[in-house]
Amino acid sequence: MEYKVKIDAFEGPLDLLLHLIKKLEIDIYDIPVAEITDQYMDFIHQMQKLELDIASEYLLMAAQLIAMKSRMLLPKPELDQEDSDEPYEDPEMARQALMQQLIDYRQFKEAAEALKVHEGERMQLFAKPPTDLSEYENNDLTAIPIAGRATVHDMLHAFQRVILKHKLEQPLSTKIDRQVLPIGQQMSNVMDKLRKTNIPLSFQSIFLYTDRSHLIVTFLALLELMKMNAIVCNQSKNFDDIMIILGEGADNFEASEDSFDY
Amino acid sequence: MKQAKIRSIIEGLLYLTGEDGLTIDQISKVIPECSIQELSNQIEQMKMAYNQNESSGIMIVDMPNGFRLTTKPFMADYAEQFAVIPKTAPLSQAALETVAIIAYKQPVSRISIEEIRGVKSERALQTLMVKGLIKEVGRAEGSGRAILYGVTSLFLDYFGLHDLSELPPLVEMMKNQNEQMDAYDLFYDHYKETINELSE
Amino acid sequence: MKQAKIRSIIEGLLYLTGEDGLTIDQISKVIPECSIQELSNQIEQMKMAYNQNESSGIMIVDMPNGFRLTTKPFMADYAEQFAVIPKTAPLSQAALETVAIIAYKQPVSRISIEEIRGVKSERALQTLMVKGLIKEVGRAEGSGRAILYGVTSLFLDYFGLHDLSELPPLVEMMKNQNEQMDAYDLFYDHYKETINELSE
Repeated sequence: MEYKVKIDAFEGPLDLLLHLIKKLEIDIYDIPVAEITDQYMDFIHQMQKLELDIASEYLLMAAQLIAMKSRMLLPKPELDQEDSDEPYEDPEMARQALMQQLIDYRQFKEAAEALKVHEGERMQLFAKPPTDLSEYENNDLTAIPIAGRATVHDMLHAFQRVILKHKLEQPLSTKIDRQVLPIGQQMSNVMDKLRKTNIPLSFQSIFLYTDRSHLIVTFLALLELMKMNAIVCNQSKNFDDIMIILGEGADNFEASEDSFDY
Repeated sequence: MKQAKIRSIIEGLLYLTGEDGLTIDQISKVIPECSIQELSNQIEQMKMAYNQNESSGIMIVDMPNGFRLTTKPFMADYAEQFAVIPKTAPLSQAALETVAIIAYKQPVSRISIEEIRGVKSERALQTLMVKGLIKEVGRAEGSGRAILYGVTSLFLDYFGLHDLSELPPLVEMMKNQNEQMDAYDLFYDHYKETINELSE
Repeated sequence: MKQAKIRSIIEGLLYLTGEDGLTIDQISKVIPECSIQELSNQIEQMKMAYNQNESSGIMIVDMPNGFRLTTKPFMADYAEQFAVIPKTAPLSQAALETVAIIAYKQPVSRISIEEIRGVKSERALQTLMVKGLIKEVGRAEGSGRAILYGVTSLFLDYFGLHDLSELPPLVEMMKNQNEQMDAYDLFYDHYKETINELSE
């Protein structure tokens, strides 16, 4: 099969076009409109055949490409027709505009790659939480000069972030995540983590992701493990972190991915 | 494993765990190829090295079954001098979020705050109490009788407000968000029109 | 003050402040008898000493306007075994592209970002806002008064950059240097402004 790449692999129509340009070894400064249009349409049709939901941006680009390609086939109109009702759109201008758009996008895509490298490097570095120096600290806020204080704007901004975070954590109504994380596998993950560190883990540290299905599967996995006595959960007082340790039944635990496939 | 490598791992872990410190067992789990005896030896030598190194402001001290890194005694004066420097951002993000929720929703319990923020907020509340920006204003009805919090007059003073009515209304903020949405919808509608035009 | 003493104080303070780090101003308030220049020199030499010392698992890294102590990169595996570190998921491709555009073109509106990327970017913007990597820096002129975005000092910290000038140059900008020189100068001036803003 020619196109093994899924539409999800692309960030949008420009990204897809850049992929095609690279694959076909086309010079980005001299894009053959007919060829790139055919290839692009091919891709879109393949996706439609697979009944994948194609975002409107991809269809808009398809329409633009087809319009450009068809205009290129038409002869250039005579000069005296210039002030007619239909203004003439020079397909060459459109081609140049698309080229510029692709070049602009490509350089930011490359910049994003560079940032990704920086991010990866930064994620390798860890620091301890700051030592609590409050015993020495001056807690008299009025001693802080006004210029050094937080402002109402800072506070509102903080609040806005809370609201955004809330909104962000709501599941997307348009996207259905079909990727199922088997409970058995998540049970194994939890057990592996406990065995590897061999120290009590906090309840929070088990939940690495905040998407709903992940939370539910992880929680069910913990319940199953408790039932099997493979783990024990402790909470020293109300609202304390729940700590998880290996239980007596831990040695008998051997889950396969499909052992709890519900 | 080379001696230098062992020491570097121990130093790194001691740094990360800070005041909590490490037990020798924990170190041994991370470097299983070393005997407990060898690890203890290395740590003893590291202790001496820190003590003798005049360029170093930190040292290793014993704790039950383990060790932790701390600043040398002479640092106390400097730590104090550092602590009293007025910080440019005296309220952390967590504290700002928490005090904003309290200002707009008071009287409000810790649990309500945590529901909104999605994270534990005990420490932020403590900080705000110590700084005098919030206070207990009562207890919730019901079994838990949870503490309810409100802002203080120092809060108004700190943020330069005469009274709470001067706080920007929340509706404004929401409206801005809606505006953003509207602008987006306009943009999107424009897209759809273009598609229709092109496909005609 | 002896050089060793200066270094020991700096090391002690770096240890205490951990991930918060220190600015050179703060150090200078604690050691007023040293010039900023001398303090910077000492820190540069300390950086080298940590890097060259194979028995050390820690090092000094730059952060916006300052420095902090972190574990060396090789420590990451050992550190993760401790599970003391909450693992954060890296940014998505969409968020990376969006933040790259904002970093290079700030102040910039959502619509400009979407024009460059060719796709909706609202969700990426929200993620970046929540992570504190971008902020509103103003409103565009004109009817829409669209929100303009810029990067925060946390952006620099997140990507381990000391300041915006460390961003890799955009390729195309270099290629068409002559043509775009004027535009570039403008762009660069704007950079400097933003840097100044961030360091305020």
